[in-house]
This record gives sequence, C-alpha cells and structure tokens, in this order.
Amino acid sequence: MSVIAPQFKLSEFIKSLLDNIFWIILILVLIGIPAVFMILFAMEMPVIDGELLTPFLALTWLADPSRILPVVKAFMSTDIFRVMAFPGFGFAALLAAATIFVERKMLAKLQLRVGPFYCGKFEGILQLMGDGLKLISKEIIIPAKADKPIFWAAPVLFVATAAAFVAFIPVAPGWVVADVEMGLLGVFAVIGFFPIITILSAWSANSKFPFIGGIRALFQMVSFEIPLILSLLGAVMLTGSLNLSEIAASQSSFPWIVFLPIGAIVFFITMLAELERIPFDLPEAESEIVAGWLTELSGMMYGLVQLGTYLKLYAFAGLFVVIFLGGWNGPMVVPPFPAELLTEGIHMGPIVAGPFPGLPLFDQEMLNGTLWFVLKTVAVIFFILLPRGVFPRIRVDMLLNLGWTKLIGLAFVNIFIALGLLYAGVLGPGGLQ
Amino acid sequence: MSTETENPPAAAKPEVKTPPKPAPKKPEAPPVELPAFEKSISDKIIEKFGDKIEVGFVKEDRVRINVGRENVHEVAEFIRDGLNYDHVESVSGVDYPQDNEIEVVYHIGSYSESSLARQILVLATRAQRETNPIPGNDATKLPTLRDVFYSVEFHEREVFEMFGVYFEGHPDNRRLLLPEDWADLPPLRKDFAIKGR
Amino acid sequence: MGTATGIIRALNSGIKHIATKRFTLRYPEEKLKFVGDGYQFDPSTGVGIAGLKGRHMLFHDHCTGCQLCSIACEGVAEAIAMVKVPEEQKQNKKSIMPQIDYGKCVFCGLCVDACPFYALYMTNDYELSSFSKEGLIYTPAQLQVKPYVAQDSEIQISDRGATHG
Amino acid sequence: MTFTLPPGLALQKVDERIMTLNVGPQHPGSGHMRIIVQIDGDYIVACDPDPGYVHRGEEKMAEYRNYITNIPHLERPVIHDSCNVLYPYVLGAEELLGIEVPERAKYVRVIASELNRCIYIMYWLAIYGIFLGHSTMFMWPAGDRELLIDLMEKMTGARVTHAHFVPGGVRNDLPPNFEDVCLRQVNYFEKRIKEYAAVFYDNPILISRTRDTGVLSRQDAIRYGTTGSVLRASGVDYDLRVKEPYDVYDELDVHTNVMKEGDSYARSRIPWLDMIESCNIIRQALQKMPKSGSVRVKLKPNPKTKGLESVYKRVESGRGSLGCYIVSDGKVEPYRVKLSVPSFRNLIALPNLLKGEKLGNMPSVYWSLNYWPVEADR
Repeated sequence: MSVIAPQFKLSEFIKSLLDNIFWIILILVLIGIPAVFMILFAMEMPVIDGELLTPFLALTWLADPSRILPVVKAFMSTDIFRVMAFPGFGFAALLAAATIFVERKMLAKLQLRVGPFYCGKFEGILQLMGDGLKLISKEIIIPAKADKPIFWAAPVLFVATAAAFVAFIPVAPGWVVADVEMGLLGVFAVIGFFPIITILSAWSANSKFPFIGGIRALFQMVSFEIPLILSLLGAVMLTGSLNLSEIAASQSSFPWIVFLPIGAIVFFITMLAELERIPFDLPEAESEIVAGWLTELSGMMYGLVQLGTYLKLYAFAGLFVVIFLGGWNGPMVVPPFPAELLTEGIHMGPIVAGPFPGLPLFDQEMLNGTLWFVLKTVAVIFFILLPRGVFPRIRVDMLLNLGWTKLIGLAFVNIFIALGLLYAGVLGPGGLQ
Repeated sequence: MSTETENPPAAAKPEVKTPPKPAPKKPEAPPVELPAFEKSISDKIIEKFGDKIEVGFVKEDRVRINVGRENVHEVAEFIRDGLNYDHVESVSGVDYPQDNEIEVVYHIGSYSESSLARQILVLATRAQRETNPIPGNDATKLPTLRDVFYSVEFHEREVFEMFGVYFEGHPDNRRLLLPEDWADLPPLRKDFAIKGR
Repeated sequence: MGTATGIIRALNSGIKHIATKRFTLRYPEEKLKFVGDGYQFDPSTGVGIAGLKGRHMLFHDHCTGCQLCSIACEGVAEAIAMVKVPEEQKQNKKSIMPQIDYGKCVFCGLCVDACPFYALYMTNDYELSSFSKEGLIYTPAQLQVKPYVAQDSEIQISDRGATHG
Repeated sequence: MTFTLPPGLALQKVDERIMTLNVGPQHPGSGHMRIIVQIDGDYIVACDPDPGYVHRGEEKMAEYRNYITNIPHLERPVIHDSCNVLYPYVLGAEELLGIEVPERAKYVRVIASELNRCIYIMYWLAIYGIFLGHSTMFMWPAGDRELLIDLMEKMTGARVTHAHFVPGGVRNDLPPNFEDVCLRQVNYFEKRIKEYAAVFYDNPILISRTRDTGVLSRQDAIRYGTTGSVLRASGVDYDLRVKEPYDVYDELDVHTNVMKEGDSYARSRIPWLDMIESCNIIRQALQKMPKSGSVRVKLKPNPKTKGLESVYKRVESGRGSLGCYIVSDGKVEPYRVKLSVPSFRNLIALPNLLKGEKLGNMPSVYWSLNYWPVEADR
C-alpha cells in the first residue's frame, strides 16, 4: 500500500541517481581538477629523488604512493592550506560545529531533556548536518522592498569578517594565518566591522523588527567595544607587544589571568555581549522583536549568519585563551615522533610498511600546542555556553549602563593594576620574566 | 417609557423566593426570612432611591437591583460612593425579544470593603431593542458607567458589539472581539441563529 | 555582593542539573501506562470507572440500537452516526449500531455515560492516525475489536530526579 | 510659489519619531492576540490591545445545548485549566437544577481543581520564562507539568480536556491507589518547583530586569477590577477560596499570598507561591476526603430548571476569579451563559501599564498579567 508516494517507480529512482552522479562527475571535471591544478601551480613543489616535482608530474603519486607525503607536506606549507584548512577556516568551522553539538546536548541535559537524539546513530551527532541540508534546500525569500544587493551581501560579509577574525588567532607556535606585527589592532579593526554589517543588513531589509534589532546590535557592540579594547590593554602593557603570537609566547611560565583577573572578567562579559549570547542577546530578542536583525533572513542566508556567529564565538574564545590563558603553552604531553618510521618503517611480523620519507607531517611542538589550545578553548566555550541555561535576557538600559559605567571603570582598574605591576618591577624587564 | 423599563415582566422576580427552591442555604420555612446583611444593602438603596429602583431578589451573597436606564448612572454612583463597591466583575447583555428589550447586567463587587468581599450586587437595566439594528445609530442606547467604574471599559465594548447596545459617553466605542468587517446582526441577539441549529 | 552570590548560585544550580536524570518520555519506544482498561460507565450507580478516554469499543451483544449515544453526541461533536449492520442480534431489532468518526470525536466520553446497557466503553488505544479522512471513520465491526496496547512506562521518582521508566 | 492643498487633502502631520509596531498575532511574543504598540525610541507611548483572533462564540453555542452537553465545549477556552473554567458553570447549573453534591465529590473536585491550577501556572511560567529569554525556565515547568498531567490522566482519563465536572458531582470515582500516587508525585513536584528559586526567582539578573516595571498600584488594581495574582501582587488580600469558599474550601486551611510591590516581579512570584499553596491544599484534601461514598448524583436525562432564574457563581481559577452568569428560562438549554473571565478583566490594565515602559519590558509586563488570550476571547 504505497500511500505515501503513489507515483514511485524504481526505474525513475535509479535514473535520478545516475543523473546526479553524472552531474557530480561533470562538475568535478570542469571545476575540481582545474582548481587542484591551480593550487599545484601556486605551491612550492617538493624535491623528490633529486629533481623538482612539476605540477604536471604531481599526479604521478597515483602510480607511486611514496610521493604522496611530500606533496601533502608541500601543500601544507602553503598559505592556501593555512587559510582554508588548519589554523584558518576549516579548523574553526570544525570547532564551531563541535560547539553547536555540545551546546545542544549540554543545554538539553541542563534542562532535563534529551536534545538531538535520532539523527546519526549516536546521540544525534549528525543533527547539524541535517540542519545544514535543510537550510540549503529552503527557499530564500527576499522582502519586496528590500535593498537587494546589500541584503544579499550582508550574510556573506558577516561570514567573511568572522573568518578574517579567525585568521588572527595563533593556534600553535608559527601556526597562524596572519602573523602581523599589529595583530591586536587588527582584531579590534575586524571586530569593528560587525556592527556595520549588522546595521546594513537590518536597514536593507526595510522592515521594522530587523531595524530595531539592528539599532540594538549597534548600541550593544559599539558600547561594549570600548571596555573590550581597554580590558586587553593590560596584557599588552605587560607583554610590550601587539603581536598575538608574542603575547601567547610571553606566557610560558604563567598566564596573565593570574595577574589580571579583573581584565579577564571584563573581557569575558564584553565577549558575551559582542557575541549576542544570552544574557546579552537583545538584538535577537525573540519575544520582543521576533528575531531581531535576522527576521527577514531565510534559508542559507540565515545559515551563513549562524555559521559566522559560531566562527566568531570560536575566535573570541581563542582570543581569550591567547591573551589570558597562555595560548598554546602547556606541559609537553605529546610523545616524540618515532624516528625509526623514517628509516625502517613499520614491521608487523612478515609485513613491512614504509619507510615513510615524508614524515613527520607535524612536529611535536605544534601538536602539543594545538592540543593545549583546543583544550583551553573548549573550556572557555563551555563557560560561554553555560549562561544560556541559567540567565534571562537583560534590557537595553541595563546593558548600556553596565557597559558604559561599570565595565569601563573595571577596565581602568585593570590597567592600573598592570601599570603597578610593571612599575613595581614585579613583571616586565627585570621582574619575574 | 420609564414604566416600561421599570416593570420588565420577565425579570420582575418576586422579592421573596418561592419555597420549593432547594437552595443549599438553610431551609427557609417562613417566606419572609431573608439574609440580614444582604437585606440591609437593598434597604439602603431603597431608602435612597425609593420608587426609582426595584429589588429583583435578595439571596445569600447576591442582591439584584433593577433600574431604569435614566437612573442607572445615579444608582451606580451611589453604589460606589455610598456602599463602597469598587469594581465591576462582569457586564452581560441578555436579549429579550418578546419584551423588545435588551437587559444589561452589571455584577458589581468590592475589594476594599472586607465585609462586602463575598457580596455581588447585580445591577440590571434595560435598553430598547430594535428589530433591525444599526449598532450605534439606533435607539438601543444606555448611559455608560465607565466614568463611575473604570473596569467596565472593555466589557461595555464587548456588549456593544455583541448586542448593539451603544453606551453614550464611552470614550472608546470600537469593536473588540469581532472582525472589523462584521456586517451581520450583533451575534448574541436571539434572532442571530447559528447555522444548522 | 548579593548580585555575585546570586549569579554563582544560579550557575551552580545549572551545573548540578546536568547530572540529574532526564525526564523525557521517548514516545514511540516507550508508552505511558494507564489505569484500568479505559473509561467505563456503570449505569446502575450512575458513576464512571476511571480510565483513559481513548478509542471506543462496542459490544454487539449488548447494543440495542437505542441511539442514546448518538443523541448525547449531537451537541458535542456529532461524531456518532447510526448505521445498519448485517448481523442480527436478538435485542437489536432495527439492526443499527453506532459508527464513530474520529475526525470529529473530542473524546469527552459523554456517549459512554449515555449508554444504559454496558455496550459502549472506551479503551486505552489513542493512536488513531490515518492517511485519509475515511480511515478515521470506525464502523461497528471495527469498534468491536479490542485493541492491542503495549504500554508499560510509568513515572518513577528517585533521589536523582524523576524518569519515565 | 506656494501651493496649498485643499483642506481635506492636506497631509496629516505625522510625528516621525513615533513608530507603530504590530506585536501579534504572528509575533512570537504575543499569543493569539495583537498589541498595537507605538514606540518613541525605546519607550512605549501608546498601546492598544486587540483581542478577538480566537473568538469562538462559546456563549452563543451554550444557548443551543443542554446543561450536560455544554460541558465539553465550555472548557475549551482554557484547556490547560479546564476544570477551573468549568467549575462556576457547574456550580451555577447545580443551583439552578437544585442538586446537592455528595461530600466525596466535592473533595475530588477540589483536588482536580488544585491540580489543574498548578498545571495552568506551570504552562504560564514556561511561557513567562521564554518571554524573558530564559530557556531553562521554559523546559523545566513544561517537563515537570507532566507529573500533574499524569495524575489528571489517571483521575479523569484525559490529559488536558478532562470534561470531568458535571452538575451533580464528577464523572468517575478516583482510581484505586490514587491517593498514594498523588501524594508521592505532588511531594516531588513541590520539591522541584522550589528548585526554580535559584535559577529563576532569586536570579539577580531576573530581579533587576522585572523589578519596578509595570507597577500597578493598589488603588489602580482595584479600580481596573483586576483579579487573581495581579490583584494580590498589588497588596489586596482577596482570594475567593478564602473570601467566598465554594464546595469544601471552608474546611481546608488556605493561605493567601499577598505582595505589596505590584510590579512584574511580584506578579510573577505570586503564582509560584500559589503552586506551593496548592500542594498544601491537595495534601489536606487527600487527608480529609471521605474514603468512600458516591461521587455523582444521578440526573434525569435532559434536566430542566424552574422558570426564569439567574445565578452568578464564581471560583478562583488559575488566573483569578472566574464568574459564570447563567440565565435560564425553564427550558432544557440555558437562556444565556456569560463567562466573566479573569483574562479579560486583567487586560484592561495592560494599556495603562505599558504606557511609558520600555519596549524590552513589554513581554514581561504583558505576560505577568496572567493573561490567556483564548480565554479572553471565549
């Protein structure tokens, strides 16, 4: 009794599958292979057997598996890899996805319910993927009187800005996308873009609730940027540098949170406000202004904004870790790389695999640094998520009052503490460090 | 006109309840034994207004006063100022097509006077009924009590749309529950019949 | 400092509840257990017997075709229609029995109260979905079948919170 | 070059600072109604509630059905408080029909009514929580409500629309072993709702958020004719279970919770205290209830009243005093049924409370009025 799909035919189904496969292969050939070759032309190729590999010969790894690792290693040293995969977008997106999963399950546990449960065999682990598929397949509805170019551009800009923010975060020694000398100033500059994008999106939607939400976001972000910047100055004074990698490296013996707890608290609160998370989610206050500046966004436009929000969450947590918790510094727990893999390979009874000339892909320092960074970031993210379960939303006037009076005052106290430590000689040149 | 309204044949209940009524109160063997406190309330009103009002019934916790439409405002003011009733719980319209009248019943209670906490004073008045109503523009009109009891504001708006009784002096005589484009009879009148019933 | 302690108390309470048991009933796998076999009515005393008001069950050998259930339903949902049945019962001269449209029924059970012959009961079956409106109309023959229910989950209270077990 | 329009066509001068917001009926923070709000910046300058989106004509329908078949549809306005919304109608019909209710039935009614009150308040509290952006306070009451819904289901056979009270008692007797289960679950329920304090009621952010917002003074609360928790939060000691006890409330020890502040916080705290009080009442009633006996008086089919009579009965529902005015003319059907619902009475206070408030306070003030739009529309 095929009541659900009365028109179902197996032949049609197989035809549609084959059709899909055809299009996938076509797109791969037309776009995928040229893209791979463009990357191969751009990157510096490894030397194998005394001669430089050319992009045209690169695909010879299909015939000779021992050439895979050098090519991969050469690819990993390119900027493309850094931007797209490891310290950049891919890594951040992976952590953001994990954050969403943990947020859902943890919030569900706190609220005595189950949370996502059926999607994916284990505790709804594929729920996010299902959500993404749903958002992609949804229709995008643009309001009739919207300013269409800006309205389309705003979600893309939001993600791009969030990704730019991610680029500043050093994950391990030397592993950072943009290792600029004025890194912290760059971070402040990038953060300053978010309210502009928000108000652009809200204004271009030409609707009342997004407008109010955008105005609120503008208030909130602008008023909290000042305590945000001020709260980080203490660490800058103690380090004497604006480079985030140097700030992280300077905390090899103790993290700055030991000396600057007030700054850390102020930064944490402003971080919550900048992220529009409960208790500061006024721009998206559901019961007052529907969904705030996200009201008119639909389909994948909304999905992009959500992606940008969680990238931003990761980036802020990473910034907190880098500035107050010592970044990648931590006891060495990763075992050293077994050198015999390079010379002898793996002996398992009669079978010999290797040797692997390209290894190690990552050195020990980097693995250890990444591990500690991720652990600390996850801990900070947990504390960012927790207030969502226990606090209600606050009001605009309370928010502005908090930002302009209390937090700025506390940030100055923090600066004075840093100055005191510096002049007393406890820290800085001739001090503990 | 006043004689008509003051002697509504249907609502003119005798002051004394008929004995066979199996009330949950004490068995009232003599027909004149009324609850004393409630009697005192009705007596005060009779003393003040005399013939202008008529006591509908005096039951335990409930006193009913029937008033003509020209006196209702005055009586309501006395109820508020002289008897310390302070709010209206409910304003109900009742349609009596056979009398060609619409009765509007105010249930008045008191929060501030503790002895009146369980009392409800039922103030009933009647408006002339039109067979072909034009709500707001026909003779179905009553003086509003909104300046006496603020709490009747939305109740009177509801009675206006449901029965077509226009309250003169009400500051905000708009539709409340019905849709804006309602063009039929006021729906709680008896001649508005539900389809299929 | 009252503010700070209040915030810490709230956070603490939130973290404590992460370790409390979940209260969710996972419906298709677990089903709540009900008292008795469904709502029934004792016409001799005029008092019902507690139970879930689910799908009805009709006893053909008791039904006399008196239409009282249909009349009771008239002012409520108009879900009960009297239809001819092929079988012939001694007490049912007109051979009519109720047919219930569950698209209209509100499960108030007034029809059960109205039946003076113990013929109409309610059962614990509440899963009545159908792909078509016609599928929701239960004929007397369908109403005769006693539904199979497997409901065994009950609320259990322990120190670590209540669960459906 | 001056050009003047004829007077009728002249553009009306509009204050450009004022923005009109339609909060509802599709707005997540409105329920089934519309609040037309005019804001100047963040301040509300005018507010006009517009109910009626779920008007179902219950009063008209009641004129066409007899006293028994009115029951299932008269509980529809507030299905999660269905016993209480039916209570005054049943009391009034009993007085009109001249029925004396058995003692045990009265206790069963009180237990059902108090359980239903808690169920209603939990639902209300869940929405109040999510209106304030507190998602835990949405999930906890919605889940813990299940404890009591389970009890009601055991008792009446339905989870929300019970149709349990009839003129003459209740439909069915309690199931076996109900007293123990009820006591156990009510005790656990009370323990659970006391845990809400740390997260919600004593939360400093919530207190600073709702203190001194939407203040309703004692005089205004009386003048507007508000009722229930709104009235008691403004310092008026008025609870019909104490002031005009119906059924067996005069034999039970009922404590009235009163707060003086009259702000949103007080209005939201009173229902929570009421729930704890309800648990006490249920325990008392379970203890004092006669262990056996009839719970329903047998009625004639199609009972009639005697001639033209009217009765006004009221009970204390989850939202406040709920009255039912029944006029009968000796027929099988009532001549007129009027429900005087607390939501409708509390709505009168809304425009006055919202004027001058900030927009961020709108959900908390609105929902703290203990307002249920479907009931107001009837």
